[in-house]
Amino acid sequence: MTFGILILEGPYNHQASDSAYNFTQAALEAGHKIQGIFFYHDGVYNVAKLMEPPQDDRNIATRWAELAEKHDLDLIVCIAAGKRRGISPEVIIPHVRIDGLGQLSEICLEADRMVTFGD
Amino acid sequence: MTFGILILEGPYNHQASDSAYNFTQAALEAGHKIQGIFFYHDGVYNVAKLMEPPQDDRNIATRWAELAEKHDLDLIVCIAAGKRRGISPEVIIPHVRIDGLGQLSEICLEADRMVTFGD
Amino acid sequence: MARDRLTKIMFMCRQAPYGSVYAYEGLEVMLIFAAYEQEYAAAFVDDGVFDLKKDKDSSGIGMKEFSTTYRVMEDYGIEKVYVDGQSMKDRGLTPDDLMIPVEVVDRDTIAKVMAEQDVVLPF
Amino acid sequence: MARDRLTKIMFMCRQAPYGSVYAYEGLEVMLIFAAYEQEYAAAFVDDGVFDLKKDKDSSGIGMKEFSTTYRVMEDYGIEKVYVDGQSMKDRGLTPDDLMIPVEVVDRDTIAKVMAEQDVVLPF
Amino acid sequence: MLHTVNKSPFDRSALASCLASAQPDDHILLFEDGVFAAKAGTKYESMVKEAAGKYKVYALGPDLQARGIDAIVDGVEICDYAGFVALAADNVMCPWL
Amino acid sequence: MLHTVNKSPFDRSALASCLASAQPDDHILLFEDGVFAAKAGTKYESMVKEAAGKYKVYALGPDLQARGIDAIVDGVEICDYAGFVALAADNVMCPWL
Repeated sequence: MTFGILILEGPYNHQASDSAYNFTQAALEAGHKIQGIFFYHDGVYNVAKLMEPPQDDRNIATRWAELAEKHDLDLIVCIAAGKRRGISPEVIIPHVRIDGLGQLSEICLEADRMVTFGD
Repeated sequence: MTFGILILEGPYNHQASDSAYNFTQAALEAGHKIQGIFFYHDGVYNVAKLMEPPQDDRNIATRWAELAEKHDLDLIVCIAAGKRRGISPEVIIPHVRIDGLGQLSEICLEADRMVTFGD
Repeated sequence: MARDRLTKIMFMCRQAPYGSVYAYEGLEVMLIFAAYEQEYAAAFVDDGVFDLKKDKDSSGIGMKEFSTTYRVMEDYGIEKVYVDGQSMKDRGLTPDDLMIPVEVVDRDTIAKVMAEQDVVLPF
Repeated sequence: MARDRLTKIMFMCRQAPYGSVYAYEGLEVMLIFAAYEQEYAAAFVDDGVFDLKKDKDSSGIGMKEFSTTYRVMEDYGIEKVYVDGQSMKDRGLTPDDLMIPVEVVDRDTIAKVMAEQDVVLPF
Repeated sequence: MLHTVNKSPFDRSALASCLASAQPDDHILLFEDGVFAAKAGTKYESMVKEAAGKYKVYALGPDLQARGIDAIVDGVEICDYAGFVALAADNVMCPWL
Repeated sequence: MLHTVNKSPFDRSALASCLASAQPDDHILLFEDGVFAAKAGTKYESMVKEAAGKYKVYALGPDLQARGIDAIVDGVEICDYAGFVALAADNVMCPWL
C-alpha cells in the first residue's frame, strides 16, 4: 500500500509533526511505501534547518532529513505557503524540494491513501 | 499610559499578528507608549526577513520593522522559542533583538498594561 | 495512478475565514487541484459555512478579501458544493446570506458523499 | 517600574500538554519569571488541569516529559496555585490524580484572585 | 477587568470559560473569530444577550465587517481599535485564548 | 471510513462534528488531545460509550500514556502506531482538524 502524507502544522507548537513522523516510521516498518510528504500551511516550518532545540529534545527538521535519506522519501514544501512565511531554498534542510500545490494533487492521485496531520 | 504587547502566534496562519499590529498602531495614535513587543511561541516567526507574500498582500515582517523604525519600538524575540524554531540572528528583520524571557518579565513590570494576542 | 478511474476528492471546509489562514490557503488548494481532471466535491460544515457569507469587507483589518473567489469554484470544475443545513441554522444563516447558490443538505447526505471519496482534505 | 509595590502576575493555564506547546513553554515562562521578585499566582482551568496529572509517560510519542517540573513551582516562588474544581470534575479528576498538592477552588474564587492582578498571562 | 475572546463559540470553549469567570460590570471584548458570538440569530444569541445584561459586551467593528456580520445581538456595543485601546488602558486584560 | 479526532472534546467541536457525520461501522481514532475523550469518568463518558456501541472507536496508546490516562471508557479499543497504520491502510481517512 502507498501512503501520501500531508502535514499542516509547524514543529513543536503542535503535535501534528510528531504524529506524522511516528506514523510514517510505523508505515515504513510495516512495509508500506510513502508516495510523498507534503508540507502546507505552517507545516512548511518543519524543514527550517536552523532549528536548535535543547540538547535533550528532538530536532524535528534533522529527524525528517534523516528519515528522508534513509528511505529515499520525497519531501515537498509548498512554494506559496513557504514564500509567505520565509521558508526559501537557503534555509531548508537537505532532501527537501520546494514545489507547487500541483505536487500535492499528484500525491493524492498516485497514493492509495492520504493521511493528514494538523491542528 | 504604557502598554506591553505579547504576540504568541506566527504571521498569516492566525489573525493574532494582524490584531496586534492594528492595536499597536491605534495605541500609538492615541498617544500611548509601547514599552516593548515580545514574540513568543510561534510568534517568533513574525520577524523572519525572507517572507515574500503575494504583491497584493501585506508583508507582516516588513510592516513590523517599519513600525519599529518609525516609533523607535523595542521588538524582542524570545531566544529559547526562536532557537527551537530556527529563528536566529541571520534570518530576522532589522530593529529586532533576540533576548531571554527575562525581558518579558521586565515588560510586565515596567508597562502599565500587558496586552496579549494569540490563538 | 492508484486508480483506473478519476480520483474522487472532497474538500472539507470547517474553519471560518480571517481568524486563521486555513480557509484562504484551502481555497488555493481547490483552485490548483481543479486544473487536474478529477472528480471534486466541496463541503462547508461547522464554521466553514461562514466562508461563503456575502458582503465581507476586510479592509478594516488590513487583510486581503479573498472569498469572492469562491464564485469561480464551479467554473473550475468543483461541481458539487454541499452546505450543511444544521450548521447554517445554528449560525442564523440562510441561503440568501451566501455569495453563491448552494445545495443545502443534511449531515447524513454529506456523510454519504464522504463515504464515496478516495481522499478527504480538511481546511 | 509602573507600580510602587510588587507586581501581581497570574499565569492562566488552560491548555493540555503535548497536543500543543503552550503548557510547556508556559512553564518555562513561570520558572524564568520566578527569578524576579514579584507576586505570582497560577491557575489551572479547563484542559489546563491535565498539566498537573501525575504518571505521564511521553516516551511513546518521542516528546520530552516536562510536567514533573511543576513540582518546583512552589520552591520557585509561585506560592499560590489554584485549580478549578469544576474543570477537575468534568474531566473525572480528583486531587489524588495530581502530582502536587493544590488548592481546589471554584471559578468564582479564581475570578476574584484574577481581579486583583496587574497582569494575566495565558498558556 | 477586560476579558478578550477571539475564538468562535461554535468551535471553542473560550467564551463559555470567560463567562464562567467574569464578574459583574467586567468588560468583555469579542474580536477576531470571537465576533461570531455577537451575530444576531445564532444559537448563542440568548446566552450572549444575557451576558450583555450582566457585563459590558463589545464586538470589534472591523472584525464584524470582515466576516460580513451586520445584525448583532441586542446590548452588544460595537467598538473600533481606538475603543479597544481605551478599554485596555482602563482595565487589566485577561485573554481567553 | 476512518475518522481521526485529535482535539480535546472539552475545548473543541471536532469530536461532536465527527459523530454527527459517522456512519454505522465507521472507524473513529482518537489521538493527540483527542484521547481525552477516551478517559473514563469524564462528562463525555456516556457520549463516547454510546459512540463505541455504534462505531469502532480506538484511542492511540502512546498518546494516552503521555497524558497519564489509564482507565478508559468501556468499548474503546487501544491501538498503537502500527494499528493506526493498519486502520489507515484499510480505510479512507477523514481528519476532523
